[in-house]
Amino acid sequence: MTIVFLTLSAITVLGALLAVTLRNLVHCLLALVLFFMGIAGHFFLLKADFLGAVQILIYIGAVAVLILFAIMLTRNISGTEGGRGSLGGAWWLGVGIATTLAGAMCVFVRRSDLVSKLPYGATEEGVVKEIGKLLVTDWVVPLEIMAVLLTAALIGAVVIALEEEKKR
Amino acid sequence: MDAIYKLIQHYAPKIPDLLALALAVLLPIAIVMGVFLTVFALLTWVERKALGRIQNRRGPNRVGPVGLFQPVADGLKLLTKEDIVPAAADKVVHFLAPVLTVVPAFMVLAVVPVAKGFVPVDLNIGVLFALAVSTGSVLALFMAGWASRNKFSLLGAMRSVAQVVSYEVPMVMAAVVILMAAGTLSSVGIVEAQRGLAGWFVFKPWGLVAFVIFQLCAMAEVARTPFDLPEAESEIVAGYHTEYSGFKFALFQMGEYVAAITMGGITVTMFLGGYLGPGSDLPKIGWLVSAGWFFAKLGIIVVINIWARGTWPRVRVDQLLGFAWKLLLPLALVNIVAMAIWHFASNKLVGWGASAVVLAVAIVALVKINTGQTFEKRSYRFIS
Amino acid sequence: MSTIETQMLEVSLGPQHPSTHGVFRMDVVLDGEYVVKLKPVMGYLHRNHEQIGEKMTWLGSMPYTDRLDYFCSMTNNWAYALSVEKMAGIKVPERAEYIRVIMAELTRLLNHACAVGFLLSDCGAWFTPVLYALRERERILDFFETVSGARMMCNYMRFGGVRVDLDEQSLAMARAIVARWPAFLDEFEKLMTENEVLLARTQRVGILPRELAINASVSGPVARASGVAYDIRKVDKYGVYDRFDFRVPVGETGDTFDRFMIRILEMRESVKILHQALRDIPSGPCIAPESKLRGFKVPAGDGYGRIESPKGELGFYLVSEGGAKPYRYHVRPPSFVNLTILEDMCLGHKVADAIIILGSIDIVLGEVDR
Amino acid sequence: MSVPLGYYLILGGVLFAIGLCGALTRKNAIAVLMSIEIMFNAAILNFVVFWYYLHNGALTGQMFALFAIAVAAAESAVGLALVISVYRHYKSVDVNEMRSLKG
Repeated sequence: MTIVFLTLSAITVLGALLAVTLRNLVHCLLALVLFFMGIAGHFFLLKADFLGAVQILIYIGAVAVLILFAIMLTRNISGTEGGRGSLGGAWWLGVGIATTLAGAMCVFVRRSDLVSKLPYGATEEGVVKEIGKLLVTDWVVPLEIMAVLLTAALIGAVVIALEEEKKR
Repeated sequence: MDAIYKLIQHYAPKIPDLLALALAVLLPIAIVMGVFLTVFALLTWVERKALGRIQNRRGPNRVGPVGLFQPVADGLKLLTKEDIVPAAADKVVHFLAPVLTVVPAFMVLAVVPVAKGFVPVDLNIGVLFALAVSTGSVLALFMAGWASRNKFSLLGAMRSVAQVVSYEVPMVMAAVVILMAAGTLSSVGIVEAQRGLAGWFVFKPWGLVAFVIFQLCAMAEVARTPFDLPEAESEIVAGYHTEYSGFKFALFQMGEYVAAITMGGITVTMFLGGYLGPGSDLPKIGWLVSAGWFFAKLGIIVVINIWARGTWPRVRVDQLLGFAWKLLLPLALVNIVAMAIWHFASNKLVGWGASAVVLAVAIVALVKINTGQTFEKRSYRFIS
Repeated sequence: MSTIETQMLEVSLGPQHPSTHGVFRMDVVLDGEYVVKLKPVMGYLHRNHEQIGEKMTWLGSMPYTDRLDYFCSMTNNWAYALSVEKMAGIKVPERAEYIRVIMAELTRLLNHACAVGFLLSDCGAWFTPVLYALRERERILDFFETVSGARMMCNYMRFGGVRVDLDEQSLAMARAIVARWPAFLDEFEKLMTENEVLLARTQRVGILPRELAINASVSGPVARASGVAYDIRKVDKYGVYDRFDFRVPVGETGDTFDRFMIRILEMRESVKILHQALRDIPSGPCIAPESKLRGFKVPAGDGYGRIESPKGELGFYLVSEGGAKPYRYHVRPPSFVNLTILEDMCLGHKVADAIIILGSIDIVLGEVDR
Repeated sequence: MSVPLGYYLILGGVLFAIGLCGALTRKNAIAVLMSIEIMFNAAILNFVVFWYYLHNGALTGQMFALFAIAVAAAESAVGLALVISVYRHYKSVDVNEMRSLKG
């Protein structure tokens, strides 16, 4: 299982790294999809099948396509970010902050009592039904709020993207 | 998989554990791939033969008896063809795209129960998995179109993205009804929920509507003829695979056909009772009979696809999207309501009638709204 | 229209494209899927037809006319023969006139059947209608073969008549074809004209207004679909067309669907003409006795002969200096003239529509480029 | 049967850092958005990991991840709409050029 974990993690990290470093935005997007796949794989590994499927459905099926359209609408067709200097001026600062953060987190994880003492995870299957039940009982209010939020986001996105129409 | 693992351990206890595990994983994959690749090869032959018959032709009849080896000949021909990559193409993406078209198509196979007790992986989210994974093909199509650096390819890719994303929505909505009825996402569970006389979901009013919606969406999703805009030959040459030749082209064809088969398999599983049928529960040969039933039903779906391909003109891009958003999606939503009525009705007869009435009203209203002004009866003057 | 500033996409449809009906090119500028500019580019099949005509003897050009509209060699022959006969003042025997009508109407049947089939194929109907049309076309081609010895390049007509007389057997063959045709049309209409997808694709698409049709001197089914009641068979009454009882269908809207339907209705009228012609065909010589093949000269002057070819007005303008060759040989091809209104019909529609609009004009590149 | 929790936490931390790095250094607004998606996913992964290791029959971790995914989808839709809108004003998606607060 460790092998599977390590492979998946390597894929995920590679995808993430490529997604933030590649110059061509479409390539970035494809790397991002790889990253999403890796995360979905982790979900399957963690017995969260439902979340894995949702991850694929929403991130690869919807978010990636959305980003794709955004790239297509804002760039020339080839999707290149344009010559040199795709990174901002203070790129070293960003990298520094990120590295520090990652280092700090690793240190904390190594030190933490909680983590080292935890038992290995137990497995539990057939949670889909329970998720469904919980969604319409205990979690019904968040669900409704989420529905309103999604609707609002959808309408908002349309309004923002179409605001020019009125001005013309 | 577990069953095979136990079998191996039982019959050949000497085999080391890791090998047995590997066998248990690889064997079902090999079987499924083998069976479905054969079905794919056969299907290309059947399609060409049937299309030939529809069109007053004979179809392939030179290679082997009644042209049966035509797929082999095609495969060899495509294998030996030169693989041309356009100079301006994005080489890596251009190479990856055909491979990635095939992968989701085969991944969906993992949750299709082809016979009683034979499903490669009985995920408890089977159907959701299938729907989610099949979405992945859209990115492969886009990669192909974008990497080719060809305007026809790009147009085809944009069309296919718009099309697949649009049809995904009514498709999932149609599937929701089935999940409500079966109370599970597992593909085996859905099949088992359709036991009994006229238990297939397609025999219920909401099931029939959902079946039609799902089938149409499946045809759109794998770009079969009335919806084959991404590769519309008369408009954009071959769409996203214009710049592909040789075996990469074969991979596209394979991905498309396998996707059509797997989509058919999902349809059969969800609506036509999967592997169920008279004799599918017999003790010894049950698995064989049930596999026979499954493939027979799959054949019906495939024939519907071929028939549509041979006879229908293609819709236009706005009509295609309008059809999904203005007709199929509202209908699928009404269908969920109808299912709820059926579910909570005092007795089955009332539920049947009430849901049928609701659906009939919805269909009539939607068709009226959507087609009211489009078609005109024309009359012509004659000058003599 | 979208407010996002999308890049315009310039696409060159053709010259190698599955549905430009030959080596034709449309330079299309697309805004998304919408056509904002369309430039037809012709000349890929230019074969110097007119220049060759001026270098050949009068009769020597006859086989070349076959290659103009290679679907309709019979009508091409007739148009050329007609203009030469006009200049030379040759009287065509009655039987020959009847044979010419039979050949021309059969040509109209095969052309319209294929045109409608190809139009449906452009809509994406995967060749099925085309193959149905080709099945019927084969019968007519068989008939042409028995009569003239060639299936498509018939080279059948001569100044003052036709080359080979029709015997009783070939007449029976023609009657069989004509008897069968309505059944084919019924089948075709049943399969296709009530198809919702086809209706949705063709109605209100590519409307050609009546005024534009007249101003652009569009002819044939395309003009008639736009409400221009102009059929040279009725206007000129050339040949023996005044003896037949037939009607000319005229459309109202002038969209792709009308052009489609006009062709089907015209086929029904052609069947009527054929019935009458095959019934009434008189006996007699099939070529004027005074017409000669060798040393044929046309008196000096010019002349324009035109007929209603399946695609529209096909005319030959010839100038003679009294010698064995024409001084000027000009063709007025219907496909070429009809093609000029392509951009006006396509603007604002989608690429897919542009394709079927092109299909509904029914062009043959041999005639466009010459 | 499983790897220690720490591994997952480190993975999550690394992914988050990569996303942060991208968000801080990229010039293209869409690339920034993609980096934010990476950070989101790292966080969601942690929810699921903690659910897997700490749950006592409760599904809160998964539920939270589910809602987080939905929020992320909404966020990306709005974000991309904003990017497109900004692109229309500036004819650019370079975040460094978006200095003016006026529309």
